[in-house]
Amino acid sequence: MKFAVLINEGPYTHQASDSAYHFTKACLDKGHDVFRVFFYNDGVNNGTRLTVPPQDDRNLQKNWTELAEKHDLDMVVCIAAAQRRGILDENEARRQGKDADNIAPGFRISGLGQLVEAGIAADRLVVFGD
Amino acid sequence: MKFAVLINEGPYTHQASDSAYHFTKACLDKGHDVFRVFFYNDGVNNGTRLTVPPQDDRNLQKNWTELAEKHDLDMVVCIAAAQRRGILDENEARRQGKDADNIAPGFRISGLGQLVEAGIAADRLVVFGD
Amino acid sequence: MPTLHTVNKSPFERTAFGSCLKHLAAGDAVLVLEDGVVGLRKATAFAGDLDAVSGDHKLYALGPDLDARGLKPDDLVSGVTVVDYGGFVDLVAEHDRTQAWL
Amino acid sequence: MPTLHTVNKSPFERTAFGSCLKHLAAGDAVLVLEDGVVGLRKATAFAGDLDAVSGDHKLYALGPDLDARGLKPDDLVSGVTVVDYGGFVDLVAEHDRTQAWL
Amino acid sequence: MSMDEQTIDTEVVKKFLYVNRKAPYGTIYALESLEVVLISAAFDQDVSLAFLDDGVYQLVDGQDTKAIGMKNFSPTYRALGDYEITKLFVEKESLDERGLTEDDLMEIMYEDEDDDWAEKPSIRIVSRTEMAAVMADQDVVLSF
Amino acid sequence: MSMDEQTIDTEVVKKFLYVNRKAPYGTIYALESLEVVLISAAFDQDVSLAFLDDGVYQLVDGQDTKAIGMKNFSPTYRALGDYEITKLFVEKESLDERGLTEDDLMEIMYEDEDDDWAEKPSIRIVSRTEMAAVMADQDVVLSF
Repeated sequence: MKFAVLINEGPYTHQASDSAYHFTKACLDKGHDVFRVFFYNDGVNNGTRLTVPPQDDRNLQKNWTELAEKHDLDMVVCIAAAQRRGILDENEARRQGKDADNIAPGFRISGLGQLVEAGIAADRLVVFGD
Repeated sequence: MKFAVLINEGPYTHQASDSAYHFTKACLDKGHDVFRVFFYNDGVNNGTRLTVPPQDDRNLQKNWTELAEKHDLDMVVCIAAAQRRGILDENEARRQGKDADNIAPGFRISGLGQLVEAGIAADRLVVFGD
Repeated sequence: MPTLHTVNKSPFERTAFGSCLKHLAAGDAVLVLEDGVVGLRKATAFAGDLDAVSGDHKLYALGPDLDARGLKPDDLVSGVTVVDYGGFVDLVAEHDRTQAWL
Repeated sequence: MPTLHTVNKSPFERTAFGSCLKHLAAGDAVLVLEDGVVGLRKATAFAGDLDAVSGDHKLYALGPDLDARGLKPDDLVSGVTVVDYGGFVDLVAEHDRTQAWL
Repeated sequence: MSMDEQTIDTEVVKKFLYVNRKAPYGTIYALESLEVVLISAAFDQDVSLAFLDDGVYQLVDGQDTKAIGMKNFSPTYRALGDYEITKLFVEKESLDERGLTEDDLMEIMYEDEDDDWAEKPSIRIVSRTEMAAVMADQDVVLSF
Repeated sequence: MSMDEQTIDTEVVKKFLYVNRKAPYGTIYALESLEVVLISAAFDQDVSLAFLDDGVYQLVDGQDTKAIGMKNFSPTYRALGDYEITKLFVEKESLDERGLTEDDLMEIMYEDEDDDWAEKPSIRIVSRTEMAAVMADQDVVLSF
């Protein structure tokens, strides 16, 4: 079956990203397709490569990046939500005249249409938030 | 009178940063001292210079930076909370082996002790959160 | 040694506002801001809880937040004083401490 | 066309869990996760609300979240089935849609 | 465009429900939900909006955000008809509990192309039972 | 160190209350509150912790976070006595509403240096009225 996942909260402050990660991993382990993981609202903050969590804690960004690499997972960060919150890739940084970018490997920035597409294309969409 | 302000939420998602900004501005307009504004939890996300809010919306980071410049305001981002969430200054970026930093002008990264100090030094501490 | 309690959450979404009202000491006041202001409307399921404390405690509402949510002073339970951000600062100064019900 | 409703908030902090229970259609099930699991304990102020629906609707709880909050299966109201993340996936697949009560 | 996007059958029309349960301005969820709603209209999907619990405050008339320094996005609800989004379900029990009536809400109209462009109200006040039925009749339910 | 810091009179001892009203793990507030508590001990302040509403779940015994992949920080509460943080007020009404009793909580002890290092419990179950009195008796109240 084809799943899509929506994540509305950033890492660490709310459990949403953790729950979504374990859910997505379980989907893939069971042989399901995950069409797309979409990061919206504060969820875009999962996609920064600048986090340095404590040594004895999980590294959520690294977990997502590795899951994406292993399963060729499409992880999309909403561009409008990302601009409000300061998540940029190299292109966006140049376009906005910013002197740095912070997107993590495995994440790509794209439009909200990608969320609607995921809703259309997937058999089930599951939302994780606050 | 000497005030201190604690902000526990990031920009845009919760009104906390807006309310704290208007409150802090009103303190200063009335001639009070603001000993320190401390950013904790997701509040550290107010301190990134990479946000690009829509043209017709307020720019919270710019508002805070300008308020700090005008009133020589001490704005401290908690280092431990900032590491978890990917807010770094140049020093921290180097120390953590990261290839970029994102702290905005007027914000400085320091320890949680600065919050306790603010509680000790200020006559009143006001908390804004979710 | 009265406290200024601040409440920024709707009583229809969270229990923080109700919990605050149950922990007021003599002389304490409550300032309601952000989404909390929707709890101040009269004739709601929460208005009785407010009436139960408004005799003994001052209730304040942040005007800018009332405006944003389309609430007029006439819409509110009786005994609410509307203040602006400057009035918020004065209230903090006039009370011995502030406690936020997040 | 049954729905799987997901609830991740404590009924003692927010009204989402209670609102979910009032919007169940025939055949719908509820999966409780994250902080929501504290609402499944027996002998609480909320247990009656659960009892009122558990005859007509299946209640599921995410085991990893029960463990984290020190809740044992014996602590829960009757009629709750405990699942892991894999079981969560199966439930989503078995129902026609999922609705999150955020 | 990724490979995945090219596999989407754009002929598919699904029923999308956007569930709004939070007040505006205290959090951004109402605004960012509305931004998705507008995008889904561009995809020609069958879109409904549910307003219940504190979500009913999103439609209250007379919002004035000048003093909090935030953008008043409530006029956008009035423009939804232009995007052929005409089904705004508002729960009566939620209004009642909050001391609100339909008269406290904005007037939101659309022109019905199947009825000689007659102006009709987009807001439909429904009971809790009817709201549950609306929720059960969807393909995709989005909550923020 | 900034100029501001040097002006602090380190002789000042204020009463700090940390108010804990949220369950652990669903959000980070419980953990990050605890991190401030530990720091304030280093400043030799008079520290109390209030646990009410869902905050009482922070002290529930038997927390096991392996399967959610998060760090179990509940043992830190047991170590608070070593930092001379010995006043953990827990509201009885909050326990009752949640079907909990004192027996469901961790045992948290400290050694009383004024009483020949006798072991004493740090958790003090108080009524709602007593909790309100604790709150009213502080210099600084921090909530997360």
